[in-house]
Amino acid sequence: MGRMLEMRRDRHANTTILSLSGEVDLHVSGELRQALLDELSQDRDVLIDMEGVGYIDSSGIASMIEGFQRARKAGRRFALARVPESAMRVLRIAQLDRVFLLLDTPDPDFEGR
Amino acid sequence: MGRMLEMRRDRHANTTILSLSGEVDLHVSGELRQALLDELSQDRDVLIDMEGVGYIDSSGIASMIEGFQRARKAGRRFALARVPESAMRVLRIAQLDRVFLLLDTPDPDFEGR
Amino acid sequence: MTASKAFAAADGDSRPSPTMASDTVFELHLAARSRTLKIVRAAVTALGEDAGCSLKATEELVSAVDEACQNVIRHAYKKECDGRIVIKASCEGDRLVLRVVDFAEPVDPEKIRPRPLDELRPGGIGTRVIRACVDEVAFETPQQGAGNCLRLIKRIS
Amino acid sequence: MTASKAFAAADGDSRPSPTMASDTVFELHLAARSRTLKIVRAAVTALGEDAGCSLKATEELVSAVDEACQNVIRHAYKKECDGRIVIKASCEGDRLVLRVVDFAEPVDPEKIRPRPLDELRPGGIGTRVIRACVDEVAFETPQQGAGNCLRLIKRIS
Ligand SMILES: Nc1ncnc2c1ncn2[C@@H]1O[C@H](COP(=O)(O)OP(=O)(O)O)[C@@H](O)[C@H]1O
Ligand SMILES: Nc1ncnc2c1ncn2[C@@H]1O[C@H](COP(=O)(O)OP(=O)(O)O)[C@@H](O)[C@H]1O
Repeated sequence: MGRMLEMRRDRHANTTILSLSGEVDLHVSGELRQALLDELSQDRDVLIDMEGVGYIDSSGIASMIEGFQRARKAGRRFALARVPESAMRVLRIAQLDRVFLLLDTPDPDFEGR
Repeated sequence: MGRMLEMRRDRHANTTILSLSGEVDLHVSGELRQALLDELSQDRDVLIDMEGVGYIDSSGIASMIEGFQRARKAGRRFALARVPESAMRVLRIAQLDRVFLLLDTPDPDFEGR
Repeated sequence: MTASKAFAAADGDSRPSPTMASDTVFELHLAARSRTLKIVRAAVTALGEDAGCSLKATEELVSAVDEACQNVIRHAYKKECDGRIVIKASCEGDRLVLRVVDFAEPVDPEKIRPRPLDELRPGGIGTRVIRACVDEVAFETPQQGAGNCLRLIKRIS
Repeated sequence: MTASKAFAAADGDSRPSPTMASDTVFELHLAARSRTLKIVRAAVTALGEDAGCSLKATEELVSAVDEACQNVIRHAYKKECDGRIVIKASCEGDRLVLRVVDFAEPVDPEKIRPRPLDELRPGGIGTRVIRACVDEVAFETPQQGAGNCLRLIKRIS
């Protein structure tokens, strides 16, 4: 099967940077959800680098909400970095631009909620 | 209408460099043909810079054959530069890789047939 | 579902008309599966570009159609993954009209509600995306034989 | 053509089956116009990528399907630009099967000949591109009501 979403995992101290590239749609959003929950279950902070995301749909956003909620419950930090304009549009529609911590750079030492 | 093929015309002494970017298909190959014949009818040599061509079909190739033949009749030089691999494939199928002069760089002072 | 299985044998028999209505750009038929959504997006992107939409308008149209198809896959057909989705695209003056047609049980439009935005939980965003991304969205009476037809209208800009 | 005009009124009545055959990935219906070729290429590109084809194999498949559609537009339908083209894509094991269907008069396959390569003149390259770009190409008996069906097969590689 042609891969549509690439996920790269880089671990820095307590933070995992998950770099996405490709399209996050209904077909692959379950994988994103799983990757996020895996990192959080290992007591790590999570930063999603969105620079390479060409498309994201509501199911991809739902995966991120799950990650965000799990992080909050576990007292871990959770943030998105370098969100492209097309993805920002979807976040704004869901009013999540006010909920998620959005960073300009994928800095593993981010100050976060 | 969304433009699919951009053509830029740069005139250097007796040579016109026609830089294509986009897709050359049945819908736009007539424009390419016309642009080539226009330059040749003004007694100019023609070099087509193909670097930006993402796709070319048999009708685009046919336009170039017309340009090539008109140039030969008029005693003008005619060449293609920076042909991308996908376009080379079509040229090879038509055995035109042995007919057209193919250049690595869009040099207006090319030595040509 | 029995009704749709009974129809399935007729698959080889469905005969499209030999011509297209003049404002129809394309009709795309797909199985209701998440894998095929990228084909929908590719076709709608080409449509938007061809019609002269801006990148933003094209992306919005793509999002709206993709979300509408997702809802058909997840809610209208539930687990029936051989159900057909038809996307009909037409260009009417300065507007692109996209119809997302399914052959599932008719849905009650009153039941389609996005979740309130102050409730933070996964889900319930798709219909908001559709409404925000196109100029008009409405269920239309489907053609005979079809289940539902959601019409999306986007002004070319 | 009178026959196809007579059918045209039935356009609103064509009823697709509510399900898709399980190996069918999509069916794309378009008017036989050069403008719509980019939509064909977008859909076939997404298909090739999804099936796991290399970039080269995907590009070859796109070229073959585009050239087949061009021949339908230019030769089968001649000037009749509201004629329908249907592209049926299916994935059968390790092969992608694309069928390009038209509703024109049946053509005599003997009459379809590329020009000799030593004659340098525009035209006559399309059928060579098709043959070089896919593993198999053949006319198939069309479904009832259709005119011609060209089947292209590409091994996924
Ligand atoms: N095509 C449809 N058929 C049946 N029900 C639908 C359809 N589309 C949406 N719904 C209903 O509307 C609700 C809201 O849809 P949506 O905003 O897309 O979010 P989600 O699909 O994540 O729940 C769905 O949960 C579902 O109950
Ligand atoms: N679908 C078709 N219907 C009728 N005739 C066709 C069809 N495809 C090809 N032909 C015939 O075969 C010839 C060769 O086709 P092709 O190699 O594609 O080159 P071109 O279309 O440039 O002539 C055409 O000129 C035409 O006479």
